Amino acid sequence: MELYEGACELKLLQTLEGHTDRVWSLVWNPATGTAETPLVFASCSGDKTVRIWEQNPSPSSSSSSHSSWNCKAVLEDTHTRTVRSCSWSPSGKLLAVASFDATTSIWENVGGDFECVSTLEGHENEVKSVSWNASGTLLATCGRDKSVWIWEAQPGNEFECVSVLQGHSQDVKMVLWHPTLDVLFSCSYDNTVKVWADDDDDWQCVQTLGEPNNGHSSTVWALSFNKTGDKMVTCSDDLTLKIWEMDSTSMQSADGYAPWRHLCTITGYHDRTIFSVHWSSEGIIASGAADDAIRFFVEDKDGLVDGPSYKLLLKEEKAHGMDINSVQWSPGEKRLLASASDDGTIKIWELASLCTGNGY
Amino acid sequence: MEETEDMFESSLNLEEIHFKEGYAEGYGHGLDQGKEEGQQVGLKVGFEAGEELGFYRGCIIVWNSVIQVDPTRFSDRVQKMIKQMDELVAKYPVMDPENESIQEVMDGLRLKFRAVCATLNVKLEYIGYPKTAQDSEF
Amino acid sequence: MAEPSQLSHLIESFVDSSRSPTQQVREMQMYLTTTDNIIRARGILLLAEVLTCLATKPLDNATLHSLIGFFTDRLADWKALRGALVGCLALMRRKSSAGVVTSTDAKAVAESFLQNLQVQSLGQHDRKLCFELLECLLEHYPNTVTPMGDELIYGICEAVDSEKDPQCLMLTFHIVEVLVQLFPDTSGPFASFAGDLFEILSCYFPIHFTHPRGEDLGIKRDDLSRALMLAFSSTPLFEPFAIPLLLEKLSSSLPSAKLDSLKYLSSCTSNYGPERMAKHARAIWLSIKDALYTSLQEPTLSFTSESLDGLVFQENEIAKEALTLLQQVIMQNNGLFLSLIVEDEDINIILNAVPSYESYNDIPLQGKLKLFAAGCILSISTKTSVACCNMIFESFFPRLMEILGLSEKNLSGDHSPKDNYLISKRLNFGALYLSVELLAACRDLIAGSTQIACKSVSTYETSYCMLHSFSNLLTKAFCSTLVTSHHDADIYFGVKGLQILATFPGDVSPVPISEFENILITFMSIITVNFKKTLLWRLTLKALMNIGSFIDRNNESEKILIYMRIVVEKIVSLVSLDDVTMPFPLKLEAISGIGTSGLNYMLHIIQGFEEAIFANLSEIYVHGNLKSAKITIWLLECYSNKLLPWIHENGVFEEVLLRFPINIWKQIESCVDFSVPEKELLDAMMTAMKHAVAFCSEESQNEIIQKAYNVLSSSTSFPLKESMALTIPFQLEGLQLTQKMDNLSCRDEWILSLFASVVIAVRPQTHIPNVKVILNLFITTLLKGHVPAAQALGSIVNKFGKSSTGSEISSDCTLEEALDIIFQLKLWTHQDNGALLRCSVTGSEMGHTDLCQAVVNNKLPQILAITGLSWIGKGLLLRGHDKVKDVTMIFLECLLSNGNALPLSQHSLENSCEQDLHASVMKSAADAFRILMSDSEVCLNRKFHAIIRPLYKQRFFSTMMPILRPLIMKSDSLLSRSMLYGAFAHIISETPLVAVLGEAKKLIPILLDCLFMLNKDAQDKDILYSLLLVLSGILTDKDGQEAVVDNAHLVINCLTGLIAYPHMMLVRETAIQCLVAMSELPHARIYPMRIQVLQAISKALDDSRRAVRQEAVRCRQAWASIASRSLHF
Amino acid sequence: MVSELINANPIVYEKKERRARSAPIAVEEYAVEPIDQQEVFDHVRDIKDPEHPYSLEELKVITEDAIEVDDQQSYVRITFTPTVEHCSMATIIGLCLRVKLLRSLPSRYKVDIRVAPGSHASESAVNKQLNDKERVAAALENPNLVDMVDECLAPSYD
Repeated sequence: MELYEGACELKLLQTLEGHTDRVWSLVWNPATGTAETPLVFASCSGDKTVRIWEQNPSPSSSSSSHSSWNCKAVLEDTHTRTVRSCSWSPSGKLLAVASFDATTSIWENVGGDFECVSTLEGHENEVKSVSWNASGTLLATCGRDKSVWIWEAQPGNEFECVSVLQGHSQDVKMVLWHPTLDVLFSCSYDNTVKVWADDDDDWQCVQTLGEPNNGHSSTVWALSFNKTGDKMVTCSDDLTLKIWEMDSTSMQSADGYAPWRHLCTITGYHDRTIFSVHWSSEGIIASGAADDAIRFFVEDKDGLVDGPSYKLLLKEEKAHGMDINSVQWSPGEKRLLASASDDGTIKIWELASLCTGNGY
Repeated sequence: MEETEDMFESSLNLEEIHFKEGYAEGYGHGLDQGKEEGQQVGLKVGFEAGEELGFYRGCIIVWNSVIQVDPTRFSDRVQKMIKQMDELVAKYPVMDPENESIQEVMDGLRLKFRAVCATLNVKLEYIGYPKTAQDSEF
Repeated sequence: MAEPSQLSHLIESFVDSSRSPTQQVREMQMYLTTTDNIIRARGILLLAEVLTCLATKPLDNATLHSLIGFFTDRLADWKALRGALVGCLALMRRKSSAGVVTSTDAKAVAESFLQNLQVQSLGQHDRKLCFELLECLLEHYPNTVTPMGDELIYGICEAVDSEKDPQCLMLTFHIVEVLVQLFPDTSGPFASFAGDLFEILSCYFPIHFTHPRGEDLGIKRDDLSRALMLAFSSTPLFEPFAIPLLLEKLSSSLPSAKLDSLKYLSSCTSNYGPERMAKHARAIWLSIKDALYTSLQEPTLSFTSESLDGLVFQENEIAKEALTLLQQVIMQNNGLFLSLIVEDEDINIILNAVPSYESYNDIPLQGKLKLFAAGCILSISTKTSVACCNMIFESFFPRLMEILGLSEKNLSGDHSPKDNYLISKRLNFGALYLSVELLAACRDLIAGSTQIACKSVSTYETSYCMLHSFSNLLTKAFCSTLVTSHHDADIYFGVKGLQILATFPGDVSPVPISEFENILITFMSIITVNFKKTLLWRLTLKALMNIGSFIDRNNESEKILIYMRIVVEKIVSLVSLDDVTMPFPLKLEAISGIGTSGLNYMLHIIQGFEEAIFANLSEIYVHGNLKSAKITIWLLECYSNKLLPWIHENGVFEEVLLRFPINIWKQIESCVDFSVPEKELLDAMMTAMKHAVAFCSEESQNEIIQKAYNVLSSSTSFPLKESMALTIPFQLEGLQLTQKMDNLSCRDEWILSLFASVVIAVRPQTHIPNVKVILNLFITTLLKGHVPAAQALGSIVNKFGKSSTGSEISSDCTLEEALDIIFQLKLWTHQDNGALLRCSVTGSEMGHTDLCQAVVNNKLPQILAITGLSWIGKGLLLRGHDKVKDVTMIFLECLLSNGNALPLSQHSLENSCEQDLHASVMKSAADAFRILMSDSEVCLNRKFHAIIRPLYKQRFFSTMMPILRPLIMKSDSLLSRSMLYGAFAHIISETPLVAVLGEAKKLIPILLDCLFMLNKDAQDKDILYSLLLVLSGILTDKDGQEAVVDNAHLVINCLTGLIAYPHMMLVRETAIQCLVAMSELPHARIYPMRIQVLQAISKALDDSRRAVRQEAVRCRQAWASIASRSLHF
Repeated sequence: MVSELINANPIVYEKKERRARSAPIAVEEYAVEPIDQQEVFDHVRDIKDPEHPYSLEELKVITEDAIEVDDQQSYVRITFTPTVEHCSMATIIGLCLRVKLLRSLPSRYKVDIRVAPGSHASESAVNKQLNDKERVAAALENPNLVDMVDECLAPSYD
């Protein structure tokens, strides 16, 4: 059943404190949230640490609103500067951590506690984002040195540099692998999103989504794919969200790469930089911005007359005391959202629909 | 008639003559100076390029000799990258400074070199390497 | 041989030994003659030192001769020079009584000195000795050395040349000074050397003192400068060299050089004499002018009443010196200089420029400066002498009058048409200013000359005649400006002009009495009418005051009479009821101003004042006219704050001081239906009474208090029979009393309050009649909540039985008895209504319900009793009496008494109100400590002759703390705990910081708890603040910080808590400042707290008040610097 | 670091003397004094220029009316004017401004900092960089920069 405006509310379940500086980003462990494994996510901060948070399984009732969260582990004394982002391997066993100290560390979950099993060096300075591909064989990093690096996991936590991609003209803010294909997306201070694909071990920029093709007019901070991976949303300093669509029809013969085209632009909602956007498995786009607000968008099925459009589902003013740096939907069936902010806190929200049953 | 013109010509064109002389003089002087400076610059740039190129060449030779001793020591990918570097070095138009491919080749080399180092986890760095990040930048 | 250290001992032994120096010499023979330089040097020095010590021991000529002979030729022995010099000095300086060196020997010394010593090649100390020796020779043996003539002078020149050391320089300058006096004649040997010698001196001018501050030579730049100046001006022979040099330096840009040059020039002028100076006259004049112009910046012309009698350029050194020099030179050669001035172009230019600018603001800055410079020059030269005065007047006065439009022809015949013309015309500022300057100068001259009793300025002097002829017009002119002009400058000088005209000394005043009257009249009309023009009004008042004090000083009886008639009378009449046009405060300002400008006036005014007060009073209680109440209050305040103190300072006028209180009493006595409800008025009256009484002598006080007592006993409802003096019957009386007291009539209250005031203000020696009764009266009344009674009690016990000599004076009751009475009352109160003694004796165990009821009903008197008791306690505390302990104990018991113990659970309503009452009792007990510790304005202070033992606060503090601390620790009831904290807070916040610092380590934890507790209730904000100030005092002190270190975390917790204190901005601000102070503690200690602090501060950054935010920013900076570089939190 | 001065001899302007605030006593205890233009100006006026011994105020890099404050919206915008067009110090100055305000303003505030339109060669680039909080954050972990900034923010001599 469809979600429609006013049909749902955002409930704050808990505010997590612990970081002593702004929280840059958080990421859910994809392998959790099932019946036997409680939800887990990692958050990283300007205090140079990563914190692992776990949901207390609440025996009383299934509703997560009663269950509380606490900090399982603190990953510290490895990075000497801000930890900017991290990424779980699909298995949920490994956590890759990118730091301003120019290194990327790999942590392995050994029976609950985490140990640093490898450190990737190569970037000249701040590493700003890291991402595992769907199969967990490839790891991508990017940073201020304008380069994107692709690493291949070797047995024994060895990592081999597959390729160093130069193409962006400014520092690269985020890298993200396509949910199914081995195609890498990077977005940058140079206002573009670049798409990288390889033909046998030789990685090339196969597409650049910039202003000419309805791209963003300022720094692109983040991007996210819908469940199936045929749509992508990007957010930017230009205060807009843009929806992109994989154009399977004009499939480029050779490497079976399908180009992306601009579908629509969600504009006029945010009045400061949008730092984070995340597309839920059920199609709700959450965005977090420097205006301290969290917003939710869903596709507007009625307005198909002139192409697909997206409408504001819900808006949470003053969700945090300061900028919101990251919003992430949890795995599992509950509509849980975690948000991280400059105010040093992480908040766990539940998007509850007022009407009976939940979408899909 | 002509004679009269003749006899005055020199005095009439006096300015022009002086201008020409001055110009020629200056031009010649500039030419020498320019050559001089150009040579200096050339020497400097050439030396730098050569030095960096040599550095990479050295690394490649060492790595290759390792591979000869133990072909399994490096992964195929690394070996491939070393090979690519080798080609790039060879490809570098040492004798043809005018060639516009110079920068491209050098960048490629640097990139590959860093990739190899990263993979081998060795902290090798060419000292003269132009760092992009100066202290007062961010 | 003796080490220098032992030398002194040796000397002692030598001196002690009665042996004659000859013997010593003989004994020391080998030391004095050995070839070992060191030993010889020490030997000789030893002998010399010995002789110095023996300065007073008589020596026969032979010995002296041989000794001086020895030292004289030792002068050649430069390895042993020190000893030789000291020796010579010792001998040369001997007093004639003990035998002195003969002139022949002195000559020998001088010769030896001149031929043997290369002074400048010696060390600083030796040089100093040399110069002392020279000085000594020149001063003690002038006749001996003078004949040496050239040789001597040359030698000295050589010796002093290029000396650098300040101490030596002082000597050399003096030497030169003395030397030149030996050769006065201008043709003598000295003349030839004058040039060289001056050259040596000249290089030191102007003194440039480069000596490092570090070593203090006890010599300042000024000393050197003065010494050099004396040397410069020591002989006219220097004139050809000195004057040009000085003039040159005068033109330098260096202020100090200018200043010195001017000073030197003055001194030289007087010493070189007129004929030598004459040729420099023009140059000097020019440079003086120059100095004046350049030194005058934008004149700080504040046209205020303060500056009315002050000069304009007071602060400008150079200008001052220049003018003194000018006066100097004019005095020396007035003909010459005056002609210079009179003919001077600049001055004439300035004068010619005057007409072109009408008002002050039109004149450009340069113009103003020149104008004022001219003003100064003219006034100085006028002041110099009568002759000058005349000359200046002749040459300038008419012109000025011309410009002012007061031309000669106006003088002839009637002015009536002219008057109008005058009034209408606006005076030219420049002319106004200059003529006022001239008038002032002339006035000063005359006044000065009359003071030295020579009537040099007689009525036929030109200046005098001019003034005389113009005085009338001038008066009119000035008066007219005052009314017409709106320019501050004009008004200022108008008033000043009139003031000057009015202050010519009577007998030789060119201003006829009639004008004097006119002036006063004009001023008075301004005072009474133009009070809206503030400046004019103030200036006028000031002028009137100056005139008043002037004629009072020179007791010009005639004018004083006029002044009395026109000014004082009028002023007094101002405060009479009818007139309401003029704002009353202004009236008071005027009246007190005039009053304080002369005794006669004051006495007169006081009289009028009192009449006014009484008139108003009766106005109130007869006609119930309440608007007079405000006026009366004003009058009373003015009376006690302005008039009384002045009277007191200027010789006590017993009768005056005495009159007021007595009259008050009389009046109250006289009218039976006296009823003035105004509380405020009563307070004012009490204050006045206290001050009046306090200033009185013992006798008058006795008189007053007797009178007061009579009124009290005769005409009140208070039954004051002797019989009551005993306690037991008093109980009954007391009970009746209490009934009566409930409806205390207004009159009785006045009488009681005023009586209390008298008691509060009297001296310890003053005898209070029938003390016991008074005590009882006060006690009972205080139980009805009459605070003055309590304060009076406090004063009584404070001053009791202390005569000026400190011995007990016989009174009908001793202190102990008095105290007994007081504390018996407690007993009595107890039986009457339970509570108090229960508190004071056996904590709280009031078993019976009915008793509790009684307690409930009688809580109020209990509170009042506590308040009263606290004033009594204060009295005791100040004089350092032990009984204060008992008092404080009672308070403490109250604080500890636990209201919950009352078994009234059945009817909870009463219980609850009982609770409140109980709480308020405890509150009052806590507040009692504030009364004990804090200084009071209304009683028990020095003004009211309280006996105050030094350091009593510290003492009380250190006795109370050991008692309080354990009590607080183990107190379990929250209520009494909080009350104890209150008491603690009051004590500690009134104790001098030094005392607290000593205890800081112990106090900090409890102090923090206290702050935490006070933090809860908004009502405690003031005490919270003062307590926080104590904490910040500790934190900003070095030792204090050490005391805090161990509790750093507690302090920070407390402070971070207070940052959010909602009720008082100052608290938040101070708390943050304290945190800044905390950031200076050892970082190891505070580092763990930094996050906590920074978080708290980041909230303070969003405080509603700016001041707090600013402190927060500072604090954040301080802590961020020790914290990590993180920008957040 | 730049070896030689970008602008060797800048024009130095008079300091605007501090307007006296009404004494806190005058204000009612619970009165609210909103953050205003002058207050923000007072925060930044004494920041020293990275390469001159003068304050930004003295160099007219900052003026009071170049500061927009909206206490309701918790918003501040500062527009500063580099001494010369190609001033490479512009970013440093901007950084100093940002840091000073981060340390002085309540956390609820949003701050925008920009160079005055037309006052700098690479205006938009500078503005973009100054308002990219990630790069600012990174900059403030760079010891050299932090020292430079603290130098400029050090309490001034007068």
